[in-house]
Amino acid sequence: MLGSGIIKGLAVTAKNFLGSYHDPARMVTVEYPEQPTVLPEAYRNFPFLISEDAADPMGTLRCVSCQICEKECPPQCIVIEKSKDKKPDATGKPQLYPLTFNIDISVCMSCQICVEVCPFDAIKMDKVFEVAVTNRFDGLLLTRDQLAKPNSYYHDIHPAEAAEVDERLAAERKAAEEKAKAAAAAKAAAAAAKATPTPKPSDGPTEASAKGGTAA
Amino acid sequence: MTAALLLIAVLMLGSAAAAMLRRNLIHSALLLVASWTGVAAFYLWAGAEFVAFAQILVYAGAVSMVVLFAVLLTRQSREADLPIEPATVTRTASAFAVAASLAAVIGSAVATARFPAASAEAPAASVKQIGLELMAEHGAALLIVGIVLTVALIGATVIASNDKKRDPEDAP
Amino acid sequence: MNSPAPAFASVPSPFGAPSGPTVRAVHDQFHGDLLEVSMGPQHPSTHGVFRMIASLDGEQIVKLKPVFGYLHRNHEKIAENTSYLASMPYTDRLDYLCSMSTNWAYALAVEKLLGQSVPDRAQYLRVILAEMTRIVNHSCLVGFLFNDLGTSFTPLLYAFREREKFIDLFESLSGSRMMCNYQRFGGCRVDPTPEWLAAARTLIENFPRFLDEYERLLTGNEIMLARTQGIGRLDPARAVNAGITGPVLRASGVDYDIRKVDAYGFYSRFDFRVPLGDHGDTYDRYMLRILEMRESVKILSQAFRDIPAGPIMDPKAKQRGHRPKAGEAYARIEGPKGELGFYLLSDGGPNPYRYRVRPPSLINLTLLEEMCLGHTIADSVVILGSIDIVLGEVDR
Amino acid sequence: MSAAADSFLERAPLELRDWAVQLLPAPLQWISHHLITIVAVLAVFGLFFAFTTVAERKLLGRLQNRLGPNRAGLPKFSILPWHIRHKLFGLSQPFADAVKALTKEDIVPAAADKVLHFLAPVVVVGFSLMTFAVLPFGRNLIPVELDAALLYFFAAGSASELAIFMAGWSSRNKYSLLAAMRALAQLISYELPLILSVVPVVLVASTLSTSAIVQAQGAWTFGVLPHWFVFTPWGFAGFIIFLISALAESNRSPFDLPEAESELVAGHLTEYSGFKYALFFMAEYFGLTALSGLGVTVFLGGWQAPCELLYWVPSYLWFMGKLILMIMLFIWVRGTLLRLRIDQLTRLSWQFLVPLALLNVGNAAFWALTAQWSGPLQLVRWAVSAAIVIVPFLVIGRSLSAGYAPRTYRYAP
Repeated sequence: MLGSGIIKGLAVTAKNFLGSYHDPARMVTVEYPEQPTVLPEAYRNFPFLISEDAADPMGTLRCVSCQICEKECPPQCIVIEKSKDKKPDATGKPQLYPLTFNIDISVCMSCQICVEVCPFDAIKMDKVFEVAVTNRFDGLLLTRDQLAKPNSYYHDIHPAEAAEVDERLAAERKAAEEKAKAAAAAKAAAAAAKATPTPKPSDGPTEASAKGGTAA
Repeated sequence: MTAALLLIAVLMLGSAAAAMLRRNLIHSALLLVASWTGVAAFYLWAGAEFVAFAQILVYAGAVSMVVLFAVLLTRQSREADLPIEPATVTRTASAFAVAASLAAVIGSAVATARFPAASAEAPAASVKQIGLELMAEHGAALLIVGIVLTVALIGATVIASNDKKRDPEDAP
Repeated sequence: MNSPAPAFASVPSPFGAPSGPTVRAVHDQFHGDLLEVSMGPQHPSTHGVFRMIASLDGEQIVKLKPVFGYLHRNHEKIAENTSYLASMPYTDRLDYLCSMSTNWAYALAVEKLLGQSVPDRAQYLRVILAEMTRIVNHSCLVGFLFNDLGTSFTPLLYAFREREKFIDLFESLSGSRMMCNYQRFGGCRVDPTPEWLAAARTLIENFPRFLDEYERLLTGNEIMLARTQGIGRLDPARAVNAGITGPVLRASGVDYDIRKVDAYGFYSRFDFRVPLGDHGDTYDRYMLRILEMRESVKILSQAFRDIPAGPIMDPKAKQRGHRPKAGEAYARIEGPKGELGFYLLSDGGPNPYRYRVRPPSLINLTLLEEMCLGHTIADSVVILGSIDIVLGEVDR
Repeated sequence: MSAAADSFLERAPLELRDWAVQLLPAPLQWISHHLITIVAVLAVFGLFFAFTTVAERKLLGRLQNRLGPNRAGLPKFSILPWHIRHKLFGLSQPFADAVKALTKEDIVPAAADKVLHFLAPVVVVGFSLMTFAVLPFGRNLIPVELDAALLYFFAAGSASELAIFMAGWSSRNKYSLLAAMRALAQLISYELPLILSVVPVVLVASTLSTSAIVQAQGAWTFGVLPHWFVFTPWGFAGFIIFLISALAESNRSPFDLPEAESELVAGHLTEYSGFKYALFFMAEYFGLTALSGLGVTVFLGGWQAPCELLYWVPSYLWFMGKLILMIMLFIWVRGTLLRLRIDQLTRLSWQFLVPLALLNVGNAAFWALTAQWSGPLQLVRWAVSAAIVIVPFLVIGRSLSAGYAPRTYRYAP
């Protein structure tokens, strides 16, 4: 009968009209400023640098400025300048640190390849998406101190991922300490052996522990 | 009441004259519509509501559309303008002669006719009476007018339809 | 209009002399002044920055010239100056509605170049995500098509409401709604959690309910039938000659689905059917998309049922600094819009020597004029909508 | 005139007017009598227009599972204590729109024909407002008691075509001219079924005056079933044809071709902005309200109560209730149906609506002639009348939708 399709269509919109009052699957609008939007844990926006403790963010940056992320970043929006001197990192091994670490977030497309390729878990993806600024040039060029955020903040935004990363780092540090202890014990034993018999030129286990952190 | 009559007359004749003088065709067509509404206002003044609304519905609604469509669809391309020769003595003389004779005929008709007193109260004809009047005495006239209009309508569609053959179906 | 068995030789190739009447001939014949209307790049109904210059005789289109290139971002030249891994996020921006399947096509091409194997669980994940992208893309298209037909956004908002549920799954898996950057050479980047798989399975189970409601709203609608049946008819032989692929080709009745032809990935393990149209008009193209969505739901339910455990990334796969040996590779998948292919020519260096994308949207666009000739402007907008182009892919 | 309906609320508006009129000296009374009516109608239907726009956006929103406008709150300087936070559920949206429309810059294109460009909105709003003069809002709440009221209504309504042409032509814009021609084709081809769908009512009620038509629908059978014309076979068919034509006359949903955004951007309104655009927008809504008011008066029993028990409710509330229902129906159709192409639209009118409307007039004539049949003959009368409506509908409907049917699809082997 001509018009039956139209009537069925009207019935569908009527059902949606009534559904929008009680059926949560239909009424999906979230009134944004008043009701916060719920972001999934894996959500990623612009990167940030992790520092071990919040008190002295610049001092305890995990980043050792190996510049792998600078090379691998597709739009080349990361600029790193190495430091001249070295500074002991969490495991006590002297490491370089970045004097300047700029990310131009107007160029960054938040593809998280820098997070993937970073061997030191120094850079992770943030969840802040309200980044509007009034000045386009230096407003969107985030420097090192704007990027650095404490590890506790990392636990807040990506709990599961942060826990897993910390586990891995703790395991590595324990391994490094055992190696250091074993090296120290071996050295002490060698020194003791050297003190009792005549001193013989033995190079023994050198002081250099495993090359910094985990190898690539 | 005559002040209203004067106003309506000025409106009607003024817009008709302006329609004739305007260079822009669309403006003159719209001024023509204004003069038709003037005629409708005159009917209202005379108390014949039915005819006034019919006048607006038919003229201001439909015939104006026909006029405007006609103006739009005729081609105003350059070569269509006919060259007008300069005015010669014979043509102006014959023009004046025709005008004079026409004025004479209308003048005599107006002079001899006996208009009933303008103040006589117009009969309060209700729509029902008009309907009955039309159907009873003037039924034949109504039917003839109906037939003529239908013939005209069908003729127009036939003429318009064989225009179709002029532009063949060009889609491959 | 449906020509009998398509004899390919006899059919005039679309790239020869234009078969339609030239504008000059038409003008002289009618002495009518053709109204040249440009539906410009910022026209509300063209999908993105696409321009159609139509010469109109009254309401009928006599000549239609598509103009594109407004969104050209030099994608292929950039890819030739960055490493293989670094151009993976750029493939999200090609067809920004289906980033997961575009990533897969690029990963497939590089894996063919590297000779890289992919574990089973990753293959299943890739099929799942590609079919979910097909549903997302088709619901987008169907929504936009009806937006051009004139309903004030109602079907579009219903389709987007369902699409949002899929895109939330993409976001909780890969981190971003549309720019997923999820596939890597040798597998996937993130292993979905059991909760994610459960949520996806429930979503797939009640997706057909939405499709039935959608069809009740629109498929029987008399105005919809009148506006789309018999509009923009595409002859199968001409479609094959013009290299058109995907639902537009299958709507004309040509049985060509790369998931069946190449059986790439694990598609051979799933049984699904390929719907075909008979008339090749806009209505067929619309119905094809609805039926393909139903087939995708079938594939997804099978995939969720028997997805194996195991690694999602080949352990021996390198993470970065890929240097495939000199050679070339061409990999293609059945993207929602048609055959999406990546051709890579490597000279052994870290960057590809030549990087070429086969964009189905652009190639499906070549016969737009032929489909629109003889129809009105209102139809040309609907025909463009039914071809489903995304300007990111057309202009690259 | 059922005497029982003289409750205070019923007579209140008239009492008010008469009290105000006799305050003034004698010569002014005639003028002030009509002036008050005009001001009342303008105020009521001005507000009605304002809240129809909000209702349309909120209803469309709910049809599409989203919220309508709910942000426009009270103006900042209002004295109410809680004015800052309260959002008034979007009810102050129309005033915000009005302020926006007024403050927007009014651009007149250089090549435009200034006089016509300015005159078009004036004509369209003027004529669409004049149509309210003959609608009976309440028992004796009718602005002008005219003998040929219906003819007046259609005469005033038909002049809006002129305004659309003036708007399209004076904008000197390719799109506007194309859209103006399409709008005119649509309006002309739908004016005929609109008038023809009302002719059966005039034939049965044998009068052109709207208040008499509403009187004719006064009685109820068994106290519950009202004698509205819509509950007769020819009345229902006439109502459906009236609805479709009213949709087309006011350029709404399935027929909003002139403003078809997807093709001709904003049709003949492309070159209008600021207050002139708001005037066109307002005129469209006034036209819609007037047409649905006429539909309520002619088919749905104007201000008559649906059943005898509710006669004490003031009559103008019934009229307003039915008017709101009609407008919600228009909004509901706008949220659902697709747009017709110009040739399908005119074909629907000339090949489907006009023949059915003519048959409907014949049907009403049969109904009027067989008025005295009683008992079993009454059933025969209803059956024949229903047949005259349904059989041609099926026959012409099949020929109209020949060749269009949902298809079944084969799958690759």
